[in-house]
Amino acid sequence: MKKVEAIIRPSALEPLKEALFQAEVKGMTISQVYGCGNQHGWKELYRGSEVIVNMLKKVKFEIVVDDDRVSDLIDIITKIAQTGEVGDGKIFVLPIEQAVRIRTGEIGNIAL
Amino acid sequence: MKKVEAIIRPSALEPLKEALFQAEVKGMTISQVYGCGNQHGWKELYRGSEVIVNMLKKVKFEIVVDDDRVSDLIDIITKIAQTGEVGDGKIFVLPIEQAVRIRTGEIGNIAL
Amino acid sequence: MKKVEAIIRPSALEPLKEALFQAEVKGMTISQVYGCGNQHGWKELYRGSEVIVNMLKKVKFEIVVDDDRVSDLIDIITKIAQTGEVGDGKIFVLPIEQAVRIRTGEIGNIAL
Amino acid sequence: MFDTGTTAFMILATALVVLMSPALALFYGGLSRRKNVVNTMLMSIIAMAIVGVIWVLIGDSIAYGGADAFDENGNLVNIGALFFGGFDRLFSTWSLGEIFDANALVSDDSTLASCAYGSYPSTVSIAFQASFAMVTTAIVTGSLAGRIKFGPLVFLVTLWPILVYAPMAHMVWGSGLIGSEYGIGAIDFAGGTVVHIASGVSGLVLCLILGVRRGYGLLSYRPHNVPFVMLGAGLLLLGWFGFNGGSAFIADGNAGLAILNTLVASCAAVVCWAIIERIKTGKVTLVGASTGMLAGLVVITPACGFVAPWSAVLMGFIVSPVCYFAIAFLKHKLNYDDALDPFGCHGVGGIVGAILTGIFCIPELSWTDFGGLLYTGDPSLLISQILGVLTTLAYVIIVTGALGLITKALFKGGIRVSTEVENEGLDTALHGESAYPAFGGLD
Amino acid sequence: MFDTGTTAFMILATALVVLMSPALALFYGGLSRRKNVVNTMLMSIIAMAIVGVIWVLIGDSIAYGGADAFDENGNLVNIGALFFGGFDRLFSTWSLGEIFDANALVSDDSTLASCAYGSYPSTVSIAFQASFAMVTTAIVTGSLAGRIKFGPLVFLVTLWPILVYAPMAHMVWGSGLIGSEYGIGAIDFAGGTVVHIASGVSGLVLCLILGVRRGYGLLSYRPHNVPFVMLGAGLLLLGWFGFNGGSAFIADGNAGLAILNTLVASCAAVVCWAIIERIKTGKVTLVGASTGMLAGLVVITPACGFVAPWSAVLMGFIVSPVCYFAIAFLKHKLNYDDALDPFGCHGVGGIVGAILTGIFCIPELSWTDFGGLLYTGDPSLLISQILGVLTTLAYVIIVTGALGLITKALFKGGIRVSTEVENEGLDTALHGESAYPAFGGLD
Amino acid sequence: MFDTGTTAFMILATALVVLMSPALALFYGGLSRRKNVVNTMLMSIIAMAIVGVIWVLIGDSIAYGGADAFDENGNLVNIGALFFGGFDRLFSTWSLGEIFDANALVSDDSTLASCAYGSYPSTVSIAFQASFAMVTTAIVTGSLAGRIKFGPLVFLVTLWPILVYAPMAHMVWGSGLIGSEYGIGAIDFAGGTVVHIASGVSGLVLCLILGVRRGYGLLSYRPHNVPFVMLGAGLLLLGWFGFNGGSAFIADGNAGLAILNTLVASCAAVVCWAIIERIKTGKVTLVGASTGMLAGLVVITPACGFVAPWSAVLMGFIVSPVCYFAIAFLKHKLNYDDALDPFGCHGVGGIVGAILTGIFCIPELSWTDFGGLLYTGDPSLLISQILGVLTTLAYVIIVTGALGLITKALFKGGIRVSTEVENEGLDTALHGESAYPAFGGLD
Ligand SMILES: Nc1ncnc2c1ncn2[C@@H]1O[C@H](COP(=O)(O)OP(=O)(O)O)[C@@H](O)[C@H]1O
Ligand SMILES: Nc1ncnc2c1ncn2[C@@H]1O[C@H](COP(=O)(O)OP(=O)(O)O)[C@@H](O)[C@H]1O
Ligand SMILES: Nc1ncnc2c1ncn2[C@@H]1O[C@H](COP(=O)(O)OP(=O)(O)O)[C@@H](O)[C@H]1O
Repeated sequence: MKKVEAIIRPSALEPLKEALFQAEVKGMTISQVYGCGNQHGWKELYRGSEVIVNMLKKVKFEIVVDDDRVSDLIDIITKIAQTGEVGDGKIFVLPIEQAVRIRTGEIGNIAL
Repeated sequence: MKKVEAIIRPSALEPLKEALFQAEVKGMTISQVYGCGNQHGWKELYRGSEVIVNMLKKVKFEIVVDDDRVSDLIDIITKIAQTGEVGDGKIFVLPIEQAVRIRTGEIGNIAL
Repeated sequence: MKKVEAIIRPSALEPLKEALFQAEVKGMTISQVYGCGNQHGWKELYRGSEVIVNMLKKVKFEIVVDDDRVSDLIDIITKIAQTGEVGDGKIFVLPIEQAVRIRTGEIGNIAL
Repeated sequence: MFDTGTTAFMILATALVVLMSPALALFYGGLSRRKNVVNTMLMSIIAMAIVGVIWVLIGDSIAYGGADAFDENGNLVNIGALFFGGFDRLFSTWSLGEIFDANALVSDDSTLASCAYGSYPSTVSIAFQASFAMVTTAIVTGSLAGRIKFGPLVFLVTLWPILVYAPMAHMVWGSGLIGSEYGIGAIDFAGGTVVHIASGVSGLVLCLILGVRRGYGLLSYRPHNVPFVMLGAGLLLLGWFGFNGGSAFIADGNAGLAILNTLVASCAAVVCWAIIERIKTGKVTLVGASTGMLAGLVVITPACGFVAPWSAVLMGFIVSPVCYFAIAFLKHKLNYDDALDPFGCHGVGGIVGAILTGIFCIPELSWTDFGGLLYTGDPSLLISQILGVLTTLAYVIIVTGALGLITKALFKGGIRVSTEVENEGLDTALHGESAYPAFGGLD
Repeated sequence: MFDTGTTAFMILATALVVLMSPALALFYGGLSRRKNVVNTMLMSIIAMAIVGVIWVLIGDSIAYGGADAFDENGNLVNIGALFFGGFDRLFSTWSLGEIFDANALVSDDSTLASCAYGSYPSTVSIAFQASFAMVTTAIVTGSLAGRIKFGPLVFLVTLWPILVYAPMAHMVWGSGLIGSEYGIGAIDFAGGTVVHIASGVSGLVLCLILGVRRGYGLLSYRPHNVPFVMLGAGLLLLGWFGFNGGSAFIADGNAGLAILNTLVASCAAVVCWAIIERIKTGKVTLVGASTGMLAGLVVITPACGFVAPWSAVLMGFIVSPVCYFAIAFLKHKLNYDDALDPFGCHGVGGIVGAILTGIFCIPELSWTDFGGLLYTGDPSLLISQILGVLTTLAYVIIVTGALGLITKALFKGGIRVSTEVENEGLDTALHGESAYPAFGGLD
Repeated sequence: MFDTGTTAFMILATALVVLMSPALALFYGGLSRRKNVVNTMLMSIIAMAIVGVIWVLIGDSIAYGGADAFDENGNLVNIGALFFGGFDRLFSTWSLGEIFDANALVSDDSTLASCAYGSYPSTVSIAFQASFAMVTTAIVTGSLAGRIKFGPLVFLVTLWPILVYAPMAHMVWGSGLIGSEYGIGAIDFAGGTVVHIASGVSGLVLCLILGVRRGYGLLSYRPHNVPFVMLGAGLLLLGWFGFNGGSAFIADGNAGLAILNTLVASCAAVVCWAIIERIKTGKVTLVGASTGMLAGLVVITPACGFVAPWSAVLMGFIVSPVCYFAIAFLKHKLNYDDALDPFGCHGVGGIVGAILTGIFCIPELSWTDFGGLLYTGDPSLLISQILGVLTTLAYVIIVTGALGLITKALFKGGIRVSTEVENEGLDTALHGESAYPAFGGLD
């Protein structure tokens, strides 16, 4: 099993969620993060002073899947979350050694 | 070392924290996440319209432990966080290659 | 590639971000987490009653880098985030099997 | 001499009505998405500020200046005066020559003070009327939330009070076409037509011109801060005591009746809205209760000084299902994007109120010779009320429609923000400001 | 003729008191857990709405209608009238025949207006009294937060004002058992017994019947939004000017004394609360300061028109330690779950205020022939005050207790939500609404 | 006899001004960082509470008690009375002997009531003046936000109203040095010097003594809750109707003029601030609009009863660029850390207002024989106004400076929190309380 971690723009949240449901991904965990990278921050204004905001709101998807679905997922995410502008985000793949479904105690692929 | 990641219901937060303290887990990191999975969302209402909320509030525990405590932890988490209803969550185990205690610079198991 | 996960005090957020930019780390993802560990919580007060708060606000940095930059990063983080007081936090290193830049579809080290 | 009691009353009523604009900003801000909060609130605040300046300089004159349309025999002597006032009271004076005249501003024996108001100073009257124009214009902005550019919005809220609100005020309260006994003869105690129908329908017209938000109908637009919605409604309720009570223009039994009716109509509408929600969805919501409170306040506005308290209770019960229907069904059916529901709440509620006034008006309290159908069996007032509504609709749709289309034509880049801006949120994109920068927890 | 000054005063006082219900909703909402915010606020709002309707239809009549209990010689001629008013003023009229009579509503020469109020319209009086009943009922809900089902809550807030508040108002202010000089002869300027003891003690009784929240005593119940608590307290303070000042029923020196005392008592109680916190825990909190402000307002309520400003300062200093003791120690000791502390704050503070009134009341300002112990050395008034408190306790405990038990019996599924609902939070479970849907940052 | 209209007016004006302290707490709290919200708000609330108690016990006497400085021929007979009142009205009585005298508190024929106020009760006057002292002291705390220890803060807000505010009130309004026609003869309708210059400049002086926040100039200090800032400003606007209107001390044409000017000046300043932002940064912000609203309210405060509405519009347009310059440029250039900008907004705006009063004052409305330069061509009043400002600056800088340095010397551990506390946030460190404990989402 692998964990696919995708850090994307907030505006891709809804479409990506839909696309993953379509692709019959059974479960995913989503959280809000801040990202720094090539994308430059924007300026906020406070009483005439500029404030550089260089931590940008991003959304992180964590999806644990069977090894052979990984490239699939990468394709889907890339397709949906790509705008071509700097700041589209990254996908990382991590190894997972074990998975457990708490409700039933099932372990391994069947737990996903 | 392994990282045990548990995604559980918010209502299990307090009891699980207590149970882990009991089990002499020395440290853990907790965050709020949203989960999609088998558990169906609920309907919220806004001025007579139904709004399907299919990202459910979950809590994520991250606990890095020595390899031989992993199965222990899985047991504890499963026991405490299990209600038997869909949506109890998942446990994932990931490999950790190194751990450092920032305060002292200690590395490896002793850093946990 | 490795993922360096550092859990630090909120007050180290700005300096660490600066230091990493200095060290030409190209990207990082930051999130808010709560930590329990050796550091004891503090007491909050509510209408004369004490409330023990034992989940402390921490900040998590996730930085995916080339293998040979890991020890570098550990040094920087340790230097910046160390106060010597209990609660400075931890650094964990995890293996990353793949990385993709969503914008371009580039994969591997070049995607970072 | 000024009556201190009535002067105190009108000054404080004005203060409460002035509060309604920030209260509305809060109400609307709470209803909007988190990424559009600043923009939504700022629309109300900038509308309030611009209208405040315009009103003292020119608006009050357009509404209440000029000659009468009819002579004392009811002959039409001045067609323009059916729709507009004049330009003789610019800069909050009675004539431009008085602009440096102190007496005209504060004494009770000046022409300025005595000719028009009698028991309280003209300055207070101007401020009171300004506060009405301010909040009315702010109401309109609710239909445009989440997608209009800031430049066109400023343009709209600058011209709308001059072209729509001030003429409406003249028509209804300045012995113009709608309110004059020689005209349509419709009665409107505190602004059912002038304020609520005018703003709500303008919102509808403009939102049709502007188009729906991206993903409207698919995406869920939920309020980001429900306590703000509740508090906004509560502060609006407070303001409405000034709004409806102050519209008696004297601290007496009429004002008393107005505020009692205001209170019970809003309470009744909340109760009824809760019952509807219980029946339709099984669950009572706080946004629903707050919306019901507003609907009740809207419906009683034209009637508050004319009807008995038991009628006010009834009116509160009647308005909730109608507004609920408009907001929960009609809007989706017809697929217009009245974002924060000014039309569904103010427009629809105002129409219901204007018509019910024709039924429940106690004859002795009516401004005209005609009383409510229920008391007199004579439908004259009811017909006047309906004609008043129709005239209002016609005027507002035509003028606001024209204004909206001209605005669209004038702003070459369009009056809508781009999809990217809509995605990112208008707050950071248009204003470089986020409402809660620290609530990612990274303070 | 109506006095415009007093009419203006009473109308605006009413407006401020009406604001107290949403302000209380905000205060309570801020104190509650994040997952129960909507439910907590909605309890106050629905209470306010239901009571508003009930009061104009029937409540005012029960409180202030009917015959007198005593004749002019002080002979008891009507036992029922010791506790209840009558049904002769239903629907906010003086008699059911007047329901269609305009004069009765607005003129100063109608029987309605002149017989009862003199210098301001009866409609205003009804609205003013309604606003009291509304916020009093809303106070009670604070004890029930976090665990009561919505149906039983609606049932309770519908009957409570009829069975407890209106009779209490009659007993104290309608020449009934407690207030009449021929009865107990206790004095209560603005509602120490009627409003605060009645609501606070009812809260205690009902929370005992309801039981403690899951994990109470173990889990930490912290306020989710401290700024809301502060703002709620601030708006309550504003409302209290109308509450205590308006209870003079005329804009004169009594009203002036009442508001000066209101201001300084609340200030003194804040200062004292801060000192206590500094001593007991080393740290001054904002929730503490806000709670102290409320306690000071509560304690001065029965006394505000009777005592000198220096006494008001003293009363503010006395009430804080007592309420602090009740909230921080007694509650945990006796393990009742007075969730948001209406008993600890209103109940206890009201009792302190009622008794201190018997000590500090300036004889010339007393409603009866007796003045405060301090001035006269005669304990008569003090004894009356204590008897008044005891009678209030007895009445409220019996009637609210019976009402609570009947409610429990009537609702077959129980009046408490299930453990699952308590875990999930009442907002989404009972109302399908979350207070801040976007604050996970995923707007 | 008391005039009920004016009594009603002054009581309700007082209520609105009292609300300004919590409103300011909200405004300041919204502007502060999330980890310092409780501390920031609590500073205003504790200031309000302490000052409330002090004012009725001693402050009012220092400001308005004592003998006159000049006899009727304008000869200086009492040097002390140029700066201070007396100690003859302690405890809100006219003499200590009256402390148990009921008449003195409420009747209109008592010496207490009649000698000083005429048409409304002295208790109301004391409360009204107290509410001014409260909010003025609260304003000062904005300069100290984010770094002052709570003990020294309490010490400062206890002594500042006695040593600075009350003497300033005496000098300007108690026929002292600045306001008396035999002294400088400056006019200040509602507190441009007394309230705004005094508080703003005191803030500057104290923040210089306290030093800048850690990382000031490098770190971004952004408001954590913009809607709170907007709502705070809106509630302050409401309060200002009481503040400026009530300063007429009678519900008449002067009060009317004052509130109309208040409204339009604030509106004009918002519009102008938005224009400046549009020009300088391309983007209009809500914090900017709220700041502009405040600046407009500040500038009109000394002038509101003296100038024509068109002048008020102009003054609103003039003040915004000046305050913008002070806040956005001067502060950074000179590197003082006026944290929430009381100096930039109140200090600077107050100076502009005081001077412009000397230009735009309508002669007939002036309190002295001199009118504004624009009307009379005579610079006498303008010179008086400038001298008044300079005297105020001198007095405030000297006394507040001395007070600040003494405080610094007295508190051995220093008056600043440690770097650790500044990092952690003052809320949990100093008060053991967080503003939003549940907004990590872990409710
Ligand atoms: N090395 C990295 N480790 C962790 N997160 C990263 C890394 N590089 C980028 N990210 C995340 O991806 C987001 C987008 O990256 P960015 O460099 O701005 O754009 P792009 O990928 O289009 O070049 C960043 O905001 C950050 O959250
Ligand atoms: N494949 C997955 N990858 C990541 N997170 C998952 C995955 N499957 C489930 N989860 C997380 O676990 C939570 C519970 O899963 P769900 O399928 O709803 O219930 P159950 O595990 O009881 O069948 C989800 O809300 C989600 O946060
Ligand atoms: N075993 C662990 N697994 C995951 N996170 C941990 C672990 N131990 C500590 N942490 C995180 O590191 C933070 C600091 O650890 P703590 O034990 O309090 O201090 P120190 O590292 O200085 O001894 C904790 O608050 C927690 O977020």
